[in-house]
Amino acid sequence: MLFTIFAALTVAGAVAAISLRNLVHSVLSLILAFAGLAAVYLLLGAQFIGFAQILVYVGAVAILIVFTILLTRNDGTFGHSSQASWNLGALIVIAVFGTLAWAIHSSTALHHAPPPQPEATMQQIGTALMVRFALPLEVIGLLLTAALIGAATIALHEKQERP
Amino acid sequence: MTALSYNSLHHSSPQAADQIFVIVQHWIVGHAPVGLQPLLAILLSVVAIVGGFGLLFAITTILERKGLGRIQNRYGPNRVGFFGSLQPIADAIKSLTKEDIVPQTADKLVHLLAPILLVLAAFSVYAVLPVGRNMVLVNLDAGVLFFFAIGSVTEVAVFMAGWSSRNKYSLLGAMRAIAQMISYEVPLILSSLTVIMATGSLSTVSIVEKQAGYTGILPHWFIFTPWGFAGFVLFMIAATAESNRSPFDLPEGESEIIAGYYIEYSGFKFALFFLGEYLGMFAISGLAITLFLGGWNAPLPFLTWVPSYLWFFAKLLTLIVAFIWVRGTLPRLRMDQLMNFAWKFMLPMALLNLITAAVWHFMPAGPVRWLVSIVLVVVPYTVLGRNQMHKGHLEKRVYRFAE
Amino acid sequence: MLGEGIAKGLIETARNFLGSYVNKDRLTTVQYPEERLPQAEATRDFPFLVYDGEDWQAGLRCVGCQICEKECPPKCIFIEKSTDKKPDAVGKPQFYPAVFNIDISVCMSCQICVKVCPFDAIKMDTAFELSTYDRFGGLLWDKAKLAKPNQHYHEIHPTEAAEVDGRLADERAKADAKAKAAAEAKASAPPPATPPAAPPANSGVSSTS
Amino acid sequence: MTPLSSCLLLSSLLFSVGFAGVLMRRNAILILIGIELMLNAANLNFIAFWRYGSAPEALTGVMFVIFSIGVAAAEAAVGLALIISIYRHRKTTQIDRMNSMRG
Repeated sequence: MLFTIFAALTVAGAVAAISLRNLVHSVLSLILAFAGLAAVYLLLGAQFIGFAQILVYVGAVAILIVFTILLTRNDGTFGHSSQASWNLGALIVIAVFGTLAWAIHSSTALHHAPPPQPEATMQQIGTALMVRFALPLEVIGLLLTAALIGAATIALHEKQERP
Repeated sequence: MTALSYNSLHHSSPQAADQIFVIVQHWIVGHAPVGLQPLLAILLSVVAIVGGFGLLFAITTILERKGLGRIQNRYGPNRVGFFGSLQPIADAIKSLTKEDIVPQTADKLVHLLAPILLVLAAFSVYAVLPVGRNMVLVNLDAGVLFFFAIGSVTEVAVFMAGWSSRNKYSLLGAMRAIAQMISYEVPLILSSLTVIMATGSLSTVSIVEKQAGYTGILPHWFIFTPWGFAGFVLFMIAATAESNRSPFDLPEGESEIIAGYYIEYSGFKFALFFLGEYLGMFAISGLAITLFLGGWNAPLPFLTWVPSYLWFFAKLLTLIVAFIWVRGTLPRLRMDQLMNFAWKFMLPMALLNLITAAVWHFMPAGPVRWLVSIVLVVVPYTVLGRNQMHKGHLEKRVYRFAE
Repeated sequence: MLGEGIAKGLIETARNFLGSYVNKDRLTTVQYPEERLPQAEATRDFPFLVYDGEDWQAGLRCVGCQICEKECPPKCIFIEKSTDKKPDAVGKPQFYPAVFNIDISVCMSCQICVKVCPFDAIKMDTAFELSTYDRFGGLLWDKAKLAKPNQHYHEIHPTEAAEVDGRLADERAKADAKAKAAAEAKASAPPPATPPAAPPANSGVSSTS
Repeated sequence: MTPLSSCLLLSSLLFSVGFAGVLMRRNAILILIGIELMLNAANLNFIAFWRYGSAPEALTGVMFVIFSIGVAAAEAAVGLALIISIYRHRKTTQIDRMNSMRG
């Protein structure tokens, strides 16, 4: 029941995000989709992921996109492609979704009884991050630092004054 | 998963005063049919939170206006009721009966949703705030993370308000507010990380429980350690910026951009923004109390008979008074000063404070540990502070566009 | 050291806060509707029309010359001249304003109308609590509302009013003497042209300030 | 329909929507939004398989999503910085107008 509501919310937000004309409306719908997805994560018992989803996607990524939209003024043309490529795109998307749905529907591996709710306490996640996944954690830290510095350098670059 | 464990109904008389609200809740819930009991319990807690903190909001507005008045040698409101004590009611009636104006070119739906989202987010964070022993709506395993996650939704609400108004001042205010909130969220989270490191838990309740107990008469609060004190100060500075209060009230800056992102709001929606802002301030003060000031614990061992929720609210009021005092004292910062302060002082201090906390954690207890920790806090403070003072004040400000 | 100034400031505000409870001299606020500060004699707010004697319509000094209407910077005065004449303060037959309206909500209290008035007919009042429920009609004052007796002028600006009265009395005496001389001359000689009404050129009311 | 397959259906729907965004819109920001949606669909798959999978105590799915969120944040930051940088030079965010190599 709850899952259906949140799933509908997520899909509605996603569809609105890619189809609305106003970019800011798109981002606001995207936030709705992210929040719905976070709720789905919470339903699935992944508390940490749910809150991290809100913190990172709603609080950071969406805000970042908003800033970008405001820094790059819309130049009047709406982002829809021509009719022909639109039709082609729709065809491809429907094909992809059909394949995925058919695969999910026909798979026999998925039809076993759901196991009991697994535990993912903060303690376990912390221990796993610090012991088993210590190296990936360091790598992701390095990646984030590099991305931060890189993004700052790219975006800070001031256009040279032409004499 | 309410923390109001249904089996802890055995209590002696001093505990009865402490647990009075829990007992009353159990008594009320006990009359409901079994299937509805958890729902009713949550509903009652929500009503208590909304009512209690709504009342605190009313008290704070009058306290703030009176206090600021006295700081500036004025009387403050003194007309409605006894010494102006009924002023909040008059204000409420006024803002509820005012005309609701929506600009013609505004994005009506977003304009409407922004204050609602802000207040919802502001109220949601109280779910993990323990206001007393066994008095928390949900004892989440990731409580502190929940707090920060929901707190970041405020930024979205602020942006919605500023953008949908179609007013350059409101957009400017929103951009300022978001830039400020993001910049100060980093030191805010980093300074609370020290406590999470020390307790090994993200649950607000267990963080408070870890701070119970006394050495002599000194309580085991984290503020009474060098890293805890530094962390508390950093946290409160960042909290002031997060809740857009003076001296970090640039987003509102009434002398430059009139009221920032809520310039186009009137009547009830404006009141909602006002409410949301104060609720955010209470919530973040509550988190500071939870993390550093021992939550509901009594400050002295012989005062433990006083009910725990009274201690929480006493500490909350103290912090509110401190907020008002600072607001009455300091002028507003400039945007470049604000950002410099966040990235060149707060961030390095918070990072170094993490190291201090780690050093404290791994050194054996004793005076050496105290000495090393204090040095680790004071030396960077002096160096960074000197840097701020000289770089911030003596450099001539370069205007890029106003030549 | 960073934070030193903040600490000093906090101490100062705390001193203010506590001091305001101990020392009542710190609180300079006047509790306005109950307590009022005395008004200075040169206080000016909005114009009114002076009349002499008992009947305001007969005693109105204004002759409807429309100088103030033309000079008023925010254009808040509206005058319609009468078609007939009535004797003025000096006793000479003059026009009078059939309509004299001032939109108080537009008036900016500049006192230019008073300065340019050659007949001392318009002066500044000191009443300032003029709020009404109707901001369009309620603050558009007509002749009847604007007319106030000379005694009122004496009450609010005694020095200035005395000076104006003295000057008017002088003029009246001068006019009387002239009229008498003219009458005598008329008795002995063919009638000359009517003497021009001596305008009290630049009769400043600001001399009292 | 089992809970796992409904989760997977939701995730494939989300993926398709994101894919449609990438294919059908020309605005660089919207394409980035589509990519984010596709990444989120993948994350949902990981969580679903962790929840209903065979060895949930290993926390592999959760860990993968944590790192994926980190990578996504980095990707968004760099991508948006690139968009801003391109906008400075070409005054557009439409992908098909970014067709020359000269800056």
